[in-house]
Amino acid sequence: MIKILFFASLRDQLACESASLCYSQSLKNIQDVIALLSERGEIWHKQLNSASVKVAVNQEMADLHTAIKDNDEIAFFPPVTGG
Amino acid sequence: MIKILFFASLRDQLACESASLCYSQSLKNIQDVIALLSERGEIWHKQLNSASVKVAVNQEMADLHTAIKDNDEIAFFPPVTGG
Amino acid sequence: MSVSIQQDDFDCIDEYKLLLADAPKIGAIVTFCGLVREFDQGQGLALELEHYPQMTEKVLLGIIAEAKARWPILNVRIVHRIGRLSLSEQIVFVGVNSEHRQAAFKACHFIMDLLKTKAPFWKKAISQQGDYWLAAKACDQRAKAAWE
Amino acid sequence: MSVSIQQDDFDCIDEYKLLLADAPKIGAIVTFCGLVREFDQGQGLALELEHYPQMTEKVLLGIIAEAKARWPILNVRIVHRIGRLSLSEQIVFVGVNSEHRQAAFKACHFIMDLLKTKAPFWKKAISQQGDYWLAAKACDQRAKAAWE
Repeated sequence: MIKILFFASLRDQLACESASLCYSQSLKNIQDVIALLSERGEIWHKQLNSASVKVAVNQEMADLHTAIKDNDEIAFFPPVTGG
Repeated sequence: MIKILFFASLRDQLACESASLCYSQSLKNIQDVIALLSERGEIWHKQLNSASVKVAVNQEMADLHTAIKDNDEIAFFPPVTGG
Repeated sequence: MSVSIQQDDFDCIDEYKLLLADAPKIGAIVTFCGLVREFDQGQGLALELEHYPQMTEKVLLGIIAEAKARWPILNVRIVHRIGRLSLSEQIVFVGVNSEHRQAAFKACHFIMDLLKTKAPFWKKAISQQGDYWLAAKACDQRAKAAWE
Repeated sequence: MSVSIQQDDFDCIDEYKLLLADAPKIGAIVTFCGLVREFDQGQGLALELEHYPQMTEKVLLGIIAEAKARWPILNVRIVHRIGRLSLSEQIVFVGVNSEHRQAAFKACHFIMDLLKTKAPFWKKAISQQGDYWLAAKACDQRAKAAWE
């Protein structure tokens, strides 16, 4: 299983805090995860393909080409605004 | 009268904390004051003509060419080391 | 060096004393404190701060490690609050101590600039004009880039 | 904005609270505190700080005015101690508040760099190796020059 988390405005727009995906070998990298999640509907497609969306794998910043494996934790979120 | 003050290591070397000079028109600038004070002895000559000595007139930084007038307060001191 | 993420307020004097404990080895302490500033022409009420739990600590410890690699600093303390914070409340504290002042000044400034652009916190404005998520600022990206 | 020159120790929390009083207009507070660091391989005992009374206040108020002209800061507080200070004691406090953090960071750093090179204070080291006046440091002149 792959655990997916969504934060802040992205979570509000998707109306989804977390999701799980069954791991399969066709899920090679973040791009594949986005493609799969985008099938959930227009809003998912639009939000996850936005140029500003950030992604982390196992709490480390990642990008579209970052490889994934079973049991990874993937998080999508907007640019950070703390401090 | 012109009041002269000495601080820190300069005061220790001259063994003098303050001095007064009678104002006269021949005392045009700081250079003249140093020349007059230098007559007090070898140590005065050496210390007041040192490249590192700083001077203030009425609590404002000054230099050899700063003009002086009666009742001014002139201070000589080494480079500052506060903070 | 330590990092705390908490809902409760913090006491600057406790944080300061922790950094003071390294005296007389240190000669300088620089601290930053960020507060909830008024917004929306007086109609702003509060900020709601959210974060990504395990990642936040990881990122902040990474920023501290980078600061330690760049400047001779002894100790660093970061406290960042989450949850609902009213106007004037303390949001974040960064304190750094060192032998000489330049290292503490630069490291504290660096840590804040990197925290602003890398640590996974998000602010929602609670306002009489309606609630909304704050957008990231280009000036924060530029401030971070200046350290590269 | 205010400047105090005093023999007595100061309490950082009082100084901090003074700067906090401008909230919610401000979003940032940066403070610097300078301490007596150990010296002479553990044989240093204390520093004796001397100053040129009226000139000190004039120079420090001038530095604050220059910082205010360069950055949008709201309030500045400087406290500098004189007299005999033992290892670990607080020597100087500089605190600045502002709306945005960059102004407070830069102004606080600037004020310290200028204080070090322009304010008429002198330090005498009291040491088991004998007492001596400290020499000015070239790095402090370079730090000041970097702001020009």
